[in-house]
Amino acid sequence: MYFALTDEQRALAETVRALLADRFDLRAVRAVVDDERGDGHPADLWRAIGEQGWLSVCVPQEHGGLGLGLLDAQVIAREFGAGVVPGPWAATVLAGAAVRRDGSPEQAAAVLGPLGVGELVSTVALRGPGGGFGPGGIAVRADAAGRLDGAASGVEYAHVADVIVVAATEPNPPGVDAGGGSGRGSGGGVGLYLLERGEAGVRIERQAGIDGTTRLAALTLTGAPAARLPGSDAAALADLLRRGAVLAAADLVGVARAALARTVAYDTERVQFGRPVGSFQALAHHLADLHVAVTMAEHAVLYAAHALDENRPDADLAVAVAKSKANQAAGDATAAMVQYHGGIGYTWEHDTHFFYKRAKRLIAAFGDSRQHLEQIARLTVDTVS
Amino acid sequence: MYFALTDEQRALAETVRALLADRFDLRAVRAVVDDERGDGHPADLWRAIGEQGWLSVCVPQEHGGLGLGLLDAQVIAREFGAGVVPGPWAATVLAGAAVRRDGSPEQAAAVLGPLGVGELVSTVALRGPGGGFGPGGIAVRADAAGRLDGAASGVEYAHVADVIVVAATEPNPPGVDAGGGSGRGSGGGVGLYLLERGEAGVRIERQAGIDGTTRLAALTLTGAPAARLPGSDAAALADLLRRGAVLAAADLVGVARAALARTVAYDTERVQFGRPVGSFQALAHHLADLHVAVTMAEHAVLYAAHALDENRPDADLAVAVAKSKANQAAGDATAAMVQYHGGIGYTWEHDTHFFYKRAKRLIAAFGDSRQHLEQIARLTVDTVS
Amino acid sequence: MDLSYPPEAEEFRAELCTWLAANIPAAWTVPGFWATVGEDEAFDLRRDWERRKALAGFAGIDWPVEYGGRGGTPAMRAIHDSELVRAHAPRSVNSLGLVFLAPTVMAVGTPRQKVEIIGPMLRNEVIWCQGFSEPGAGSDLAALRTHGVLDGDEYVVNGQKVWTTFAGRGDRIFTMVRTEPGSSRHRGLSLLLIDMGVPGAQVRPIRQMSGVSEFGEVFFTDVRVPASQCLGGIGNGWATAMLLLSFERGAAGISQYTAYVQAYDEIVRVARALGRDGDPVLRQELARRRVELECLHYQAMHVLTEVERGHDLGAASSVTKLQWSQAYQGLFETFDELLGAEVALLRPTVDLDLTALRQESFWTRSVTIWGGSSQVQRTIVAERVLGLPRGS
Amino acid sequence: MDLSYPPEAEEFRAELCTWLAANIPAAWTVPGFWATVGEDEAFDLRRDWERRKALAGFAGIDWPVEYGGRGGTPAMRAIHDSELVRAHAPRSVNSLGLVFLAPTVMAVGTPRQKVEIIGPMLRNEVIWCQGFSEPGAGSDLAALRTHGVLDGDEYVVNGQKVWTTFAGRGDRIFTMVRTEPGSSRHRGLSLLLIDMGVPGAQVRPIRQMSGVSEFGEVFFTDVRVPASQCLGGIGNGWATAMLLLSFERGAAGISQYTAYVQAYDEIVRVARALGRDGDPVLRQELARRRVELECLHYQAMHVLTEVERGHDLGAASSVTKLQWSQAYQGLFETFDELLGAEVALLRPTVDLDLTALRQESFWTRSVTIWGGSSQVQRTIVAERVLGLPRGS
Repeated sequence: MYFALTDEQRALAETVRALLADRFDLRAVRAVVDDERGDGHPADLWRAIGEQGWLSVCVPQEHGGLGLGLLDAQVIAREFGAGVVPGPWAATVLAGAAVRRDGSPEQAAAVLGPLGVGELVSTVALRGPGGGFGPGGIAVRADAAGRLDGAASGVEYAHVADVIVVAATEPNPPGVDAGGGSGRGSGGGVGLYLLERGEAGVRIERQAGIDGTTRLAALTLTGAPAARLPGSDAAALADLLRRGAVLAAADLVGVARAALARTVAYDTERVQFGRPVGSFQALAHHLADLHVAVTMAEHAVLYAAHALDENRPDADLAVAVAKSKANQAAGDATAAMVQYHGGIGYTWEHDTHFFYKRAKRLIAAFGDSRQHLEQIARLTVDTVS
Repeated sequence: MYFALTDEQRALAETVRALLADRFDLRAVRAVVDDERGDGHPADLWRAIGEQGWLSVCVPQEHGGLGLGLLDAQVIAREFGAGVVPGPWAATVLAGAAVRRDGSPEQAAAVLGPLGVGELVSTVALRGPGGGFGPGGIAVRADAAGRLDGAASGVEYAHVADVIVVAATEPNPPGVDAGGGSGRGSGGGVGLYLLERGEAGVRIERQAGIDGTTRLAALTLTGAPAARLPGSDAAALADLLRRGAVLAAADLVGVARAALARTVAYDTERVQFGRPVGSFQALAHHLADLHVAVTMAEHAVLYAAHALDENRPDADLAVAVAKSKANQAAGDATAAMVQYHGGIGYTWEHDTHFFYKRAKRLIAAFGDSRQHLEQIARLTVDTVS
Repeated sequence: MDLSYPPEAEEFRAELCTWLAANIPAAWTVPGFWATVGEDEAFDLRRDWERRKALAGFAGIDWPVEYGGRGGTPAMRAIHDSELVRAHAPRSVNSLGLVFLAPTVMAVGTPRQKVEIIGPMLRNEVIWCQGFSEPGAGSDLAALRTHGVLDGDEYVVNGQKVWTTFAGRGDRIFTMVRTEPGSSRHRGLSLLLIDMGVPGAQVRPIRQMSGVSEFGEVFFTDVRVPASQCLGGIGNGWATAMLLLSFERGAAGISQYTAYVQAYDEIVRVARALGRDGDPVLRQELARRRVELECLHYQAMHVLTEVERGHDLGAASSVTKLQWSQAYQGLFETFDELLGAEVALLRPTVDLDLTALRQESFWTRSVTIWGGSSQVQRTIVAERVLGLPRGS
Repeated sequence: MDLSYPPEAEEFRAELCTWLAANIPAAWTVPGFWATVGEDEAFDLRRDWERRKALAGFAGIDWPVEYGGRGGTPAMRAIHDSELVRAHAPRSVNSLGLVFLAPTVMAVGTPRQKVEIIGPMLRNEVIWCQGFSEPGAGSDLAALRTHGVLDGDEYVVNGQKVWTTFAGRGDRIFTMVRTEPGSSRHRGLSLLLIDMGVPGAQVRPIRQMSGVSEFGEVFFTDVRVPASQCLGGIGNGWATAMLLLSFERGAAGISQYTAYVQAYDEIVRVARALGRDGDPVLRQELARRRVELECLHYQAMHVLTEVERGHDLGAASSVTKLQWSQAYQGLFETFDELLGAEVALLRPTVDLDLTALRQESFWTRSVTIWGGSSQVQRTIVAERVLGLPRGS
């Protein structure tokens, strides 16, 4: 029984933290956030991330990657959350996971290498305007020739992505991949497509959002040519959503822990009524409850990432638990961060709102609590005999 | 604008409180609760209640009653809640309301007078085993001759009631009352029936319950002869449920206020770590939040009772608000009462559990929060244009 | 129990509604309108409109006629506030003056102060700011450090105020200053009235997390204030401030209820546009929020009843503050939740512009902080209402 | 990350499961069985069964062999606890002795104490009670007033203990006594071992709100205790007690998880019987509770990992206590809610006997009080984990 990060994983976390402290602290984040017309994708940070190999964390070694698992990726995601780091890292990792799992050898060779070294920015476009995460929320159709029509909304960094993995419904579900015979899932009329930003029929428009640390864009596709990932099907989409949920949960857990730690630090110093605010019991007990919640969310993300890596039978449950617990912990911790900073916590010039808004966005990303809790009910209520 | 009890109503509350303090304090309640085989209906208390006219509070003056409204009745209900008073007072008031509203002049004359002076114990049987409050939860059928078949569950004090108002579904909805022409509602295959306990085909069995202050029984009816209340229909049932909800909410509000006051008193005295427990801020702030919640619930019950008395257009909304708010306030206040009494709060010999258990029962009586909140959604979400 | 208003109040309501119908531009009634107007333009529109309203006789509703008021009742004031919300009138730009300063001047001002302050305020010729909070003295007002030193018949004031609403747009400020050197806590304070345009008074706007800049910081550097510009007596500032704050007695509850129900309906429309108003789980959440709004209405009627009878409200305003701030904040938590993934976007679909609701959602995070944080209010309720022993 | 157990632990599991399958009567596995047995009979059944389990070699799993233990690992102990729950074995009647007293005796007991105490406890020949809490000294243990005065080589003990589990059935009690006259707070205390049968020791059962009487009060009136019956040294009681309490390190989490998931499943069956398992709102509530149970599982694995590596858990046991007590209590709040109007009845329908679940529901109200209330645990987390400044 070893339920903890390895020494290597802890060292990785330390490295990420140190790099961010050194080269992309909250002042740098603020510069990105305040530059509202900018693309929100700081090139120097991206280079540094590429050099560190963090883009290739889940890229197989035969494509030059680190060949590690989601457990390792969540270490990075958590630190990026704690640093409210801008940029398409998570989007790129997810796109890579789809290509790795469902792409042809040629597609994998063409995408994974450049992606891993930072040459290709990528992202995933999985839902339409107003749609949820899942097959029902897709608003892009593919025709038999692989041309895509429709729209996707809230796509992270589509405006700077070279390659976009697009989920599309398919009129005639293609047979399970003839060559590979992966035998995954039952098809079901959903496929993943590799789309290049520069192709004809691709319109990308920036969308105004609440979280300045992460930029979003809408895709409008009119007969845009794209390459199907041959292994993809409904199960592939589900897998991508699971991974997305775990990375979002990890980011949230990082946000939550940082929000809590910064609040503790601030209220240890801040004096009201002649005492440090942190010595008032009502506040202290609330922060203690938040510590418990954040700790549980940290565990849950660890377990979910491991369960996916190891294909454990309770992986679906673990992912839903991790995302809903991370949602709750981060929502509560960032709201408390605003409240317990007093007036300053509500200002633009203080960093508090980066955490609060990033949490708001991520809580709904890759499934909100409503959706994950119903999933838990399906797995634990409907299965009781 | 006068949103408050009148001086008379305040005096009534004071009278009820004084009588309970003098003649039926918590020691008397304990004796009833501990006598598990007893009928839970202390005769001396019943006599005193009858003498005070509290059974006739809503009985019209022409039948010898006080002819007051639900607003006055809730004054009494609240004090009975605060004193966790046993007995079929609320059940009798509700049965009287049904007879008054929907009974023939002869039925009214036969029932209301004796009921008002305490000669007739009555109750209402509105739902079947496992059923909810509403037409769908009824498990008694009436035939055209007024014979009743089926079952009712959780009926307050059926085992001592002389007269029981039973809700029954009707195979062929009778036309709207020919003589009275009340024009209420649309019928809909539900009627209220006056049943006497001693009739053939009536079986009454005590049901073991959690709240020793209020005894419940099950009714099994096999061709039991009963007299239809001629004015009754689905709207009559709805009206009875509304009144029941307001009286239950008032009782809950009394329970909640008493739970809070007793906890404040206890923790002002109790010392831990060298200080009164009530001076610890986490506890004090929680109790302050409970004070706000209980105050809101008190207001809400006042408004709902008045809205029913005055037939205000938002009466349905007001009732649902009052019951759900009272549920929340009483649930939270009695749970806090247990917690903040420390170990003693969990013992049988302390009075805490009377309040906790009575709240548990009443929270689900006449509609739980689930049901009332959906009603609020129907009235405030579905009506927005 | 009698929830009706007297005939003269209803006549007043009819008169006001007629005027409002004729004087509120149709554009203003479109949800989200004010988020489409620049902050400067919005301020000017609001200032001017409110001036016209005053000239039409709809200001100082419950003030004595001698002060230019209408001599009405608290009920009429509640009707006024509530009908303004219902008609989609903009919020007052002079509310800190109207709600707090004016009644204090009426109570303890000099005859000259009464003349100089009240009339111009009523006609929005002078917009008043409030300068109470300081960095390090938020909830704990008595810890303030701005000080004034007497020099001749003027105080030379130095210090910094924060969270001053409309700091950059107001004309004058009423502010707490430590005028007795070496004094501490509640002693040695004075409430001074300062022109914002005098040399040494500087303003820095504070941008809020919503992006809007209604607040500002005010810096005083050797600002000279005539000793006559003190309200309530030199050294008597704490008592004057407590009197001043006592005029916020939760009487705004009825108009707040009206406003929040408008927001509730707007949120329901968004849920419907996204096809989520039928979701049983979200319906429960919305209903739970509605319960708190209805309770706020009852509490407001309770307060109005007490005020009309001249009863001392005591700590009831803390109950009102906790109820409205938490009901309001909670409503927007449910708004955020029902948006699902759309929460991240200002315009999730072509037809849906959530900018204004989104700004309001951020704004609700502040309402449990200012005006006495929820923590401070709970302490007041625990000690003064419940009588729990004081923590050390 | 490696969530497997080593082969020898899995072999142990197999051996244990075989024994359990052969030694748990089928009747015991019916939900609600123990609520149908009288308290006396239940105690005897449990005591005897646990004795047989010990004789079969399934006791003291992670104790050294020299003390009669099995010399196993913490993982084996967790497997043991968890498989017992899974097999519907009754809870131990000697857990306060086994969990707290025995490891303390191993650590600081005299050679004679080790021999006299550990073996008989392991075989359930002696059932141990704990006497820590007193009226007025619940969460604040150091406020205790029971005192012992030295008379020759015996202490004459007077005082009262409360919340003593199995007070009426236990054979001996380990209890905190003030042995230094005039001492206060943490000083001058000793941990004494007292026979429950000696003259002057009296027990009064405490009936719980659920109707069950597992607790009791213990009164000492001039009870004579040999000075040799002190554990950890006279005057050293506080340190001994802290050592003793440190053995509850949240290692029970895995078996608690197993037990609470059993309860969850049972609750789901009730919801289904009432036709409410399809209600979307209740499903969300159940799922929310399940999240907390799963998190308890992770926390238990985390604690086991730390324990196996010999790390100091520090205040992590407070985190575990808060998590399990609130998850458990919350699960039964949802149980009560989903019952709707049936919550008032022990047998709402002919087929549905809720007596046992109902008793468990009441029981969960106590778990946030005993063993350090949630309030005490939060203070520990705030000060020792988060490092917040101490309140005064």
